[in-house]
Formats: sequence, structure tokens, C-alpha cells
Amino acid sequence: MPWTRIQADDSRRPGIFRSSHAVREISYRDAIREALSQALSMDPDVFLIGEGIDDPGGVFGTTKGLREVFGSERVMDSPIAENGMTGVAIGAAVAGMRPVLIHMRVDFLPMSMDQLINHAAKWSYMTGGRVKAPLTIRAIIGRGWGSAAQHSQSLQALFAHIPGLRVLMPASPYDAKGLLLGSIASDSPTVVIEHRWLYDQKEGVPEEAYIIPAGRGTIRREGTDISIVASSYMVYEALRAADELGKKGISAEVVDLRSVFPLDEELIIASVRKTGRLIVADTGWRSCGVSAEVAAVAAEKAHAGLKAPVRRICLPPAPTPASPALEQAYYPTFQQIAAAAGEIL
Amino acid sequence: MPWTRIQADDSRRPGIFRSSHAVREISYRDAIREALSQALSMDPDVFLIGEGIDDPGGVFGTTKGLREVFGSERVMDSPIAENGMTGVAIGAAVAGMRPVLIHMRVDFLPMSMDQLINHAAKWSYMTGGRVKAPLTIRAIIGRGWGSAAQHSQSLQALFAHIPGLRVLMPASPYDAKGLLLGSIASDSPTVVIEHRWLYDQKEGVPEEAYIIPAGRGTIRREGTDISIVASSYMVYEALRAADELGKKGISAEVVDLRSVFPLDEELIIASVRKTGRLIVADTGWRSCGVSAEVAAVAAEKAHAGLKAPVRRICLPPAPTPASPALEQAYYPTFQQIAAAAGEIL
Amino acid sequence: MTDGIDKETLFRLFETMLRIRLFEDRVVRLYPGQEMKCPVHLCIGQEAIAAGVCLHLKKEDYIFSTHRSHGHCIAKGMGLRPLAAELYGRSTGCSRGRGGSMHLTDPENGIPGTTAIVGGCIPIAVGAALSAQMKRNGRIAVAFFGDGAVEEGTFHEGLNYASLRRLPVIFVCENNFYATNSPQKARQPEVNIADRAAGYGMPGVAGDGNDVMFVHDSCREAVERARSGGGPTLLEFRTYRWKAHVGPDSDIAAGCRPAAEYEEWVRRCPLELCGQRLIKEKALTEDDIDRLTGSIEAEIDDAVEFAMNSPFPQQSEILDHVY
Amino acid sequence: MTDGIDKETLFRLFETMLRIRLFEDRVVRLYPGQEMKCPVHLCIGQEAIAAGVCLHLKKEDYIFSTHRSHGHCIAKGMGLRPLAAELYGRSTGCSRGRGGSMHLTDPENGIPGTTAIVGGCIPIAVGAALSAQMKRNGRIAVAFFGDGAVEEGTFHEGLNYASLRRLPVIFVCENNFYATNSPQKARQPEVNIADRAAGYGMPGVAGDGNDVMFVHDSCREAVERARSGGGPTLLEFRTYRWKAHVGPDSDIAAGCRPAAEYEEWVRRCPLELCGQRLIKEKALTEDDIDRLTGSIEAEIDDAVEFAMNSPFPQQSEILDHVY
Ligand SMILES: Cc1ncc(C[n+]2csc(CCOP(=O)(O)OP(=O)(O)O)c2C)c(N)n1
Ligand SMILES: Cc1ncc(C[n+]2csc(CCOP(=O)(O)OP(=O)(O)O)c2C)c(N)n1
Ligand SMILES: [Mg+2]
Ligand SMILES: [Mg+2]
Repeated sequence: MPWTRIQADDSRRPGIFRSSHAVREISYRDAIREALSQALSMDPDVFLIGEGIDDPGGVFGTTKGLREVFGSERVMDSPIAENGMTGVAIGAAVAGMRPVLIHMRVDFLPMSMDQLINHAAKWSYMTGGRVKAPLTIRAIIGRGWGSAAQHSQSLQALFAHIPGLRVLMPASPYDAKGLLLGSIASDSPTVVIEHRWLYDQKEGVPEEAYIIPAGRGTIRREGTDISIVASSYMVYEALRAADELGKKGISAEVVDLRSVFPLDEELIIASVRKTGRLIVADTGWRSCGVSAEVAAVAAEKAHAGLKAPVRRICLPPAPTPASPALEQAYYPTFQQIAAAAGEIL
Repeated sequence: MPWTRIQADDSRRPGIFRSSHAVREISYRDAIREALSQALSMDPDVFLIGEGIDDPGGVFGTTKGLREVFGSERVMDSPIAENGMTGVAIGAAVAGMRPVLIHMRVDFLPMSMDQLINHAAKWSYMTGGRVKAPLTIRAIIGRGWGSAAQHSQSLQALFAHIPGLRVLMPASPYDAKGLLLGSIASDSPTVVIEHRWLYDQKEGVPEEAYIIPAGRGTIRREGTDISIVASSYMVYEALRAADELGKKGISAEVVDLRSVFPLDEELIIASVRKTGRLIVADTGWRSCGVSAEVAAVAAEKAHAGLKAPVRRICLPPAPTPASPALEQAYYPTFQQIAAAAGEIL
Repeated sequence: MTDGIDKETLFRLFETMLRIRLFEDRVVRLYPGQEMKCPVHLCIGQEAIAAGVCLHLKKEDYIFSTHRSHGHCIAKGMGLRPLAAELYGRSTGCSRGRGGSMHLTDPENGIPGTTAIVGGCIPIAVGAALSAQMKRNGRIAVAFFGDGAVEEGTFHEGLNYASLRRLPVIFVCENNFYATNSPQKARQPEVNIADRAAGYGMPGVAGDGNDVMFVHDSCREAVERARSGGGPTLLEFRTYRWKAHVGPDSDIAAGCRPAAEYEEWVRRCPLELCGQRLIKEKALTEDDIDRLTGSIEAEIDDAVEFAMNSPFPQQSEILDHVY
Repeated sequence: MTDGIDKETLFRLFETMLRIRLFEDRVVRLYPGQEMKCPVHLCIGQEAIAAGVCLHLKKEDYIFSTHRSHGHCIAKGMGLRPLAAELYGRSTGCSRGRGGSMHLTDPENGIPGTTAIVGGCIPIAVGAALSAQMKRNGRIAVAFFGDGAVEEGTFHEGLNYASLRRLPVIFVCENNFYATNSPQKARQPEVNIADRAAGYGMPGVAGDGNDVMFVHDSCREAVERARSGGGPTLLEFRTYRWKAHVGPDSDIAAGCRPAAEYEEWVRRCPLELCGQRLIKEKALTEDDIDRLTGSIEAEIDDAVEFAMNSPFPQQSEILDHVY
């Protein structure tokens, strides 16, 4: 098991991006490709599979060139059969492989909820821990250009409800590499959700393989007046909101969840206790969403510290509209976050 | 449309069960069968479909005898093909029928999440409201007898996350009939989740057809010291907990959500403002669950009134164990609710 | 005329194909303007199937389709105005701007909606056929889908149920040999898609999807079977997409598909095949085609102008139509 | 001996069937005691399939199965102690009491787990075969499933992929003509399940699942094909369940299935057929059968005692093994 030889990095790096691990800046896209390439190099049991992942585009560039290096035996195209192929990946995993199953959009995962929820998530438990299903699922979310109701969802909450799964949402290149390698190394099924709008983001990323374990958030910016807890692309909106608020003399702390299941409750609680105010910004819907869970954790475990009502910044309770005019109303931005902060300060 | 002729009953009846509508007491099971039978009688576009629904058992008695009365053209057996048959039901619905699709266990619905989430929930929106999918899905949850990980889940949160769906969880016979008729009458896809342990509960239920609209909870017991918000079977555990607490001089208010999506936020907020304390008891898991949503609503909209941390009573974050010894640790009861109340009073 | 197709029919088929082609050619030209802000999956090269199938259908018959549905909707009778307006995200669009190119609707013309989930429309079409059977209203339903959809469980579940209940539905597989850039042989064993019909106890027919007369002929029988209670049919029409999977550009230079393959199919353009035949049979002259082209172009001009002059939905309407 | 089956093999097949039968008969007797607190789906009447298939398999070959898996696991080599302990929810159970009857595990004997979701095990078995192909370890995988599973999309998606990749997997459909109380003809058009194989470009064989020699014979070829890189096979064995869908009782009196149908199948008991044959061929006497019965009963006594004396899992372990 080469996986035990990789160094675990569980630092909760403060500060904004691009600041640390200075050697070399690469994009979120390249960080993902590097993680996949290193995993394939290190462990012959790792393979990638997904619809069209070996095509010239290479899943927005994240798998580009890997088939040429590792062969089509380990970087495999797939039929359009999401539930079945999830089952195939589970079967390979319980028989000793470490598959990485790649979906161009998270919207196709509802097709595979049976294999994910009833099988992958439960295999270890149902076998009394005797058989593990070390499966990584990459799924992509995004925003805009009229992708409409079926090509634009942000369904992390559906997975984050299910014990037995882990759900990661890297916001930075550094995290994208470390969380993805961590999930491939882990013996449990993990869903890694990437945001298309982050692929061009750059940051210092170590060349060697490293692992960020699930369940650890990080402080992106320290602050004292209000906590903005966010994940994935919403971390950027939160940072912009913090800039805006800073101009008004308000000091916002930005917490990046990185892992939405399990949650880093300690980090959330500590931040809320410090600032006394909480905004949660999520890429998904509100009802029973990740934002609900974060708010609930605060209400349960940081109640005494909460000086004001919690605010949630989420998608409105509607499917995604195609029209650009409606998309503008649909997607929350830093302005809404800043405005919400104004309401509770 | 016979549906417009049914009287809507949106009373939020206080008090415990068996107290009102006194004429005739029937069981939750019979209330469901009566609703189905009346819907079939009133509207030729209504039909029932599901795996084995016409067999001698008749879905725990809830469809028993209906095929004999309405014929196998309207009370139909189905192949074992949950996603496909959900699609068939949607297709029938958009072409003018009002199907009721019945699942013996909610655990089989992950098979059909694609048709439910990507199609049923979005059809009205994607067509700009020009075409509706009036589909009712009945799904059953339960407890015990080693049903284990794949036959025991309580997955309401997965549906309650999705705009375009409605999710109802009747706790009483009166509600079972009214909510089911309401969902058949509605033009939107609705998931009605029934609890097996409630089938023998009896209550006064009017003979005529009536409708309880989605989004309205009800106060099951008035109280002043603490609010216990629950749904489905957990309403009974909440009422027993309230009895226990009453013996110690603590006055608990029990709120039955009835509709978990949309939530009756007004009712929750009013209760929390009155009592200042909140326990949420749900049949499902915690993370991103219905209990998270209720707690988040309180933290957002009743913050000023909250005198203590919120507590959630849910399943532990594990799949369901088969062993009776572990089942005992798995399912929360009124004791845990009462103990949680003790902690925050 | 030969093959049992009269000139009148052939002309109508040609006209429909031309309307589809010219409309999508216009999309190709307009798209770079970046005002049509939604992904477009063009069916240029595949028009014969939409035309050949839909000519058999009555207004009240149902069609269901996919991400690549412009052609099917035009052939089924959708006006170009609401179609163009939908692509431009306007409130006058056929789906009031909520759907975009992938979700077109026209219930008055038997288009209850289209879905961009591969295989998603198959069981839904079966359900519409179930409704028709129960209501005894004589309607039939058609599901259009690609070769990729054949791999989805919905294909299997849909065909099984349709056959079991002998439902009035026709499964029309447009086999263009690719799902995005993935060739059929990377996704399916070497079995003709039409031959899968036998496993469901229903007839299957395969053939040239660029020959509109073949499409029309082979579909006639399926329609008769469906209308007369004979149950479903699986039709596999082989064809080729000229443009990239999504968007107005070619993907050949990018190495997505072999250039020689592409060129061979372009030589077999469905409009050329049909047009040449009409000319040979003296049912049409080059001039007629020009005139027809002119009048359709004018129709498209009007549709685009209508769209551009139409209002966008209001932001305040964001929660409308959810339920 | 005739049919190319030697006495030794036939005897082993008989012994395996008898072990399954006697174990499940014991479950029938013990179940009313209400200490086996989990739903049991008995395979009494269907034992020949488990026995005939598994005799070909090596310890390290994989099997995957369903809610009705006692027989498959016993035939594949699972000990009766961990099996009984699992049914009693003990921590010494094969799944440490977490799985119950529907989720049996024995990785050392090639049983990575069973799933009670209809059709769920099919793609998973395909994935295990993919692993074997990639690791070149010579293993094969078998998926056992019922006639109901044939209707699920997972059947279609699994078979398509297995054939595409020529994976070493065998699909064993135990067609007992019912899914719960729903007859096959209410769920599928009239097509032999084995004939569906052609649509996937793989061989399909159908036959008498109560004739253990037929099962064993027809499986041999499938195993050879799988091991030699020839790809998957679909086998349909027709059989009948004697007990209710779930639980130890008969469902005949309740009107779930016709009594005459049941009686006809009981006359064709797989153990009787095989036992008579062994006796006729003088490979076995009634006395031998009695002795064998006695020794298996003793093994079962031991297993039940082991189970009853085993501890339950601790409540404090409720979060163990989730990840
Ligand atoms: C369930 C699902 N999986 C994947 C996709 C992404 N996707 C969109 S179109 C497409 C290819 C479909 O191929 P085919 O069915 O042959 O239709 P074509 O595009 O060739 O017309 C894929 C994989 C999707 N939309 N839905
Ligand atoms: C996906 C799914 N749907 C429904 C069920 C409920 N169910 C359990 S067993 C069964 C019948 C299965 O029939 P078959 O596959 O023929 O197996 P058999 O019980 O006859 O051995 C059904 C419908 C289930 N477990 N999983
Ligand atoms: Mg295609
Ligand atoms: Mg069966």
C-alpha cells in the first residue's frame, strides 16, 4: 500500500490563496491532473473511468494526456450508464482496486444513487467492516450559460446526508490535490465535488504527493466581527464579501469547510464563538442543505456565543432557469453576503 | 376536475389524537385505503401502480381489495424497475393522468432519483409552467426486526432538498387521508412518506373526502417551556416525552410538521418564540436532514427567542444494523427526547 | 413515384428537412454573437429522421426528445418564433425562457417537454403511451434518443414495460455512432441496436437514417402497429452529426472524429439525397428550392427578430412555475 | 456414469444441496422462536442452482448474491457457524451481526458481500470481474439473481459492460417465476430470459434448475469461457420457491400462488431427483443418505449452539465499521 507512505498535511492554513507552499503555482485543473497522475503512478490498483474521460477535452483538462501515459486499460472510457458503472466501480473496489469514477456533472449522479447510497455507502457496515469499497467519485458543478435545470445542480447535500460516504469540496488548487489524493488513499467511498469556475485558479502546490484528510476545514481569512462559512466557489464570494466589509471597518472571518461531510464542527464553533455572528454561503439549495447543517451545528453547539440570527446564502428554491436574465437572479454573489452581514451586525 | 370540489381543511387542530372529528374511528391504514378508494372513484384519471400492490397483502393492507373494485387497469402491478416506472408515471402524468406510484420501502427510491429529481421535480419549471406532472409517490418507512441497512432508511431529506417536490409525513390517520388526497389533487409531484408503525393507530376520520394542503404543521399539544418539533412516528415519541416531562412539571409543546417540504416555518417560529427552547426529533439522519433544516430556521428566524441550545434527536450516523442488540442503540425514543430536554432546561 | 412515396409527401419531407437545416444554420451564424446564452446541440446532418417520423404523426400525438431536439420539435410543428425566443432566453420562448435549447415545450403540438438527461425521455414516452391506452384517445407516443441512451437502464426498463403492456409507442434511436466524442464501439458490444428489440419481444428495424424515404417507410408500419394495438417498435436509424457534440463548431480538426468518416457522411447529406431525387423525378426544380429557401429564411428572419424584440423574464419571477 | 458426471461429483452436489436444505429446514423450525430477528428469504426448492454452479468455482472466485443467498453462501464454502450467528445477530456472525440474513459476507471464501436491492449485485459482480481481468489473477465472478432482477436497469447496464469488455463473469438467473407474489408474466413480455443474452452479444442458456446435473453441465462451459477470456454468459435456471417470499411459512393457502403449480414443483424436488439418481446408479444407499443427514444435522446443531452462545455486539459499537 503506497498510500501509507504519503505525508498527511492537516495544517489549517490561514490567509488567502497563493500565499504559501510557494515553490510553484499551478491551476486547480492541473492540481487535479497531477493528483490523478501521481495516484496512477504510485499504485497499480488505481484506475480512472468515466464517460468520455479519454477524449481530447479530457474532462475540462483534468484527465488530459493521462490515457497516453497510462494506457486505456487504466484510463477508461465508459458506457452512458451511471448506476451500472457505479456498481462496476464498487465491484472493482471490493475486489481490490481503487477506482476513480468521473462525472462531467453532478446532475448525472441521481442516476446512480442506488449504487451510491444503498451499496457503496453501506458495504463496509453491512459486511461488519470485513470488506471495504475504496471508491472515489469526482463530480463537477458550475454556474451559468443557460445550462438550465438538469445541468447545473449542486447536489452535495444529498451525499452529505448519507453515513458511509464522505463529501469533499475543494476551493483551492492546494486542497484539490490533497483532498483528491486523500480520498483515493482512503478505504471509504468519497465524493469529491469540483467547481468549474475554479479550474483556472492558481496557487502554490507542492510537487510531491500529500494528503488532506476529510473533516478538516480551514480559516481563509481571520476576522473578529462575523464568520462567513463557505465552501467551493462560495469561498471566493465570501472573500470578496469580506473585502467589501473590510472597507466599512467590519472584520469578517472566512471559514472554508473543504469537507462538507464530515464537517469540521470544532472549527465552525470556535469561529462563531469568537465573532458571535454567522453567515453560511453554499453553492446549493437551502432546505436540508449544507447551509442548514452548519446553521444547526451553530444553534446546537455555539448557541451561547451567537449574538444575532444566522443568515444563509443559497440558491433560491427553484430549479435553475436557462435565461441569462433569470440566472442573474438565481446565483448569489458577494453582494448578497455583504448585505446579509449588514442585516445582522 | 373533481379535485376543486373537495373541501380543504387547513385547521391546525390542537390536542392529542382521537379527540376530534368524532364520528368514526379508523386506522391510519384504512385512512390511506379510503383516500385511495375515494380518489379512484372521483377521478377516472387516477390510477395506482407499484410492485405487488395488487397482491393478497396489499401493501400492508393499504391497497387491499382495490383491484377487485377498480380493476387491474387502474390498480396495476409493476415490473421491478423503479427508475423506469417513475418515468412511466411522469409520462402518464404529463399526458393527463394522476398516477399514484407506491413503493413498499423508501429504500427503493434511490433507484429512481434521476426521474424524481431531474424530471418530476423540474418538469413544470423546465416547461415554463406549461406542463404539469401531477404525480403522487407513496413510500414507507419503519423500524426494527433486523431489516438492516438497505430496508430501513428514512430518506425524506433527500427529497426535501429538491425544489419542485413536496414531501409529506403524516403522523395521524386524519392527516394520512387528508394529505394523501391533497397530494393526488395537487398538480405537483409529491412524496408521501408513511411509517409502518403507525398503520394500526386509530383516530376519528371524516368519511367524506377532504384535503390538507402541504406546508401546514399542527400543534399536537400546547406547552410553554419547550418545543418539541417532530414528524411521522417521532410525533408519538415526542408526545410520550411530553408526558414524562409533564410529570416533572415541565410543559412541553409538541409540533407535528406533517409537511417537511415546504416547512411550516411560521408555526415553528411561533412555538420557539413562546417556549424559548427547541428539540427536533426526526426519523432520519442528522447531517443535512430535516432536523438540520428546522434547527436552521430557528437560528435564522427565532434567534432572539432561543434561550438555550437546540437539540436534535436523530439516527446515529451509521447505516442500520441488523442485530437486535444494535437496533436498540440505533433508534431514538422518548427517553432520549426527555433527556435532551433536561439538558437544555 | 417509386417506393410508394408520392411527390407531395416527398416534398413535405424535403421542406421539413430544409426548415430544420436552415434554422440550425442560422443558429451557427448567430451563436458567436453570444446572445444565445445556452448550450446548443445541433442536428445538422440528421434531419431526415425528425422529418420522416413526424410526418406520420397527428398534432395530438406525443413526441419526447433529448438535448438534441430542435429538429424533432420543428418537424412536429413548433413555430420558429417560440423556438428562437427560447434560445434567446425570452419570456415569449416556448418554455418561457426557463428551458433553453435543451428543454423545449409545445403541449398544443404534442410536445410535453424534452429532457437532456440521456435516456430520460424513454420511460416518459412510455408513460404517455400508457395514458393514451387508458384514455383510449387513439394517440401514440414517440421517443427520440441517441445511441448513447441505449446503454442506460431507462432504455431497458422502458422497452420492457412498453412491450409487456403493448403500448402505442415508437422508440426511434438516432444512431450517429457517437455519444459526445465516445464511439459506439467503446460503449457497446457489436450488436445492432435494432437487434436488441428481440430481447423485449418487439420488432426492430435498422437502416439508413439519411434516406428520408426509408425513414418514412419504415416508420409507417410502426405507426400502424402502435395505432392498432400491436404495441411498440424499435427503429434504429443510422446517421451522422456534422457539428461538434455541443456548439456551432466542427470538432473534426480537434481530432474528435476521423475526417474521412465525416466527409463520407457529408457526401450523403439527407437534403441532397432527397432534393436530387425530387429534381430527378421532376417534382422540383433548383428554382423551386431557391424559392422555398427564401421563404423559410424569411420565416427565420421573422422568428429571430421576434425573439430579439421580446422581453426577458423578470428577476422577480424567479420562483414562478416551480410548482 | 452418464452425462459425463462422475459419481464423486454427483455425490458432492447432493451433499451441498442437502446441507442447504437441512440448514434452511432448521431455520424454519427455529424462526417461530423469535430469536432470529431478521427477515429470512429461504431458497428451499432451489438448492440445485447454488450447488451446481459453485462446485465449479475456486475458493478465490467471487460470488455476489441477493436477499435469498443462504444457499449460495453455503455452496461457496461459508461455515454454518458464522452463518447461524449472523442470523441470530451475534458479533461472531459472518458480518459481525451488522448484516443479518440479507447481507452475508465471507471474503476468505470469495463472498465479498450480498445485497438485498433487486438487481444490485449484477454490476458489482461485473466490477469484480473487471478487477480480475486487470489483475490477471485468473478469478471469475458469478452474479446470482432472480427473475425480478432482469427488469432492473442494472441488469442491462451490467450485461452490456460485461460483454463489451469480455469480462470473466457469469450471470446466473434463478427464475422461480415470481418476484414476491408477482408472476413473471405480469412483469415481462413473453421472452425467455436466456434469449435476452443475444441482445448483449453473449451466449444464453436456459434449462431445468431443479436438475443439478443440468445446472452443473451448462455452467461448466460458462466457467471455461470466462476463464479463457471468452467473456460472459447468461444462464437461466427455472426453479420454484417452496416457502413464502419471506419468512418460514407457506404462502399457498393465502392464495399467493396456485396450489397445483406448487405441488408439481415439489414433486420435482431437486434433492429427490439427484438422490434417486444416485441410488439408482448405486452410488448411494438410503442408509448413506441417513448417515449424511445425521452428520449435517450435527454440524447444524453445533452451529446453532455456537450462535446462541455467542455475544451480541455492544451498543457502544454502534458507529464501528461505518467507514
Ligand atoms: C444521464 C446522463 N449522462 C451523461 C450526460 C452527458 N451527455 C450529454 S449528451 C451525451 C451523449 C449522448 O449521446 P447520444 O445518446 O448518442 O446522443 P447524441 O448526442 O449523439 O445525439 C452525454 C454523455 C447526460 N446528459 N445525461
Ligand atoms: C430495488 C428493489 N426493489 C424492490 C425490492 C423489494 N423486493 C425484495 S425481493 C423482491 C422480489 C425479487 O424477485 P426475484 O428477483 O425474482 O427474486 P426471488 O425473490 O424470486 O428470489 C422485491 C420486489 C428490493 N429489495 N429492491
Ligand atoms: Mg449519438
Ligand atoms: Mg423470482
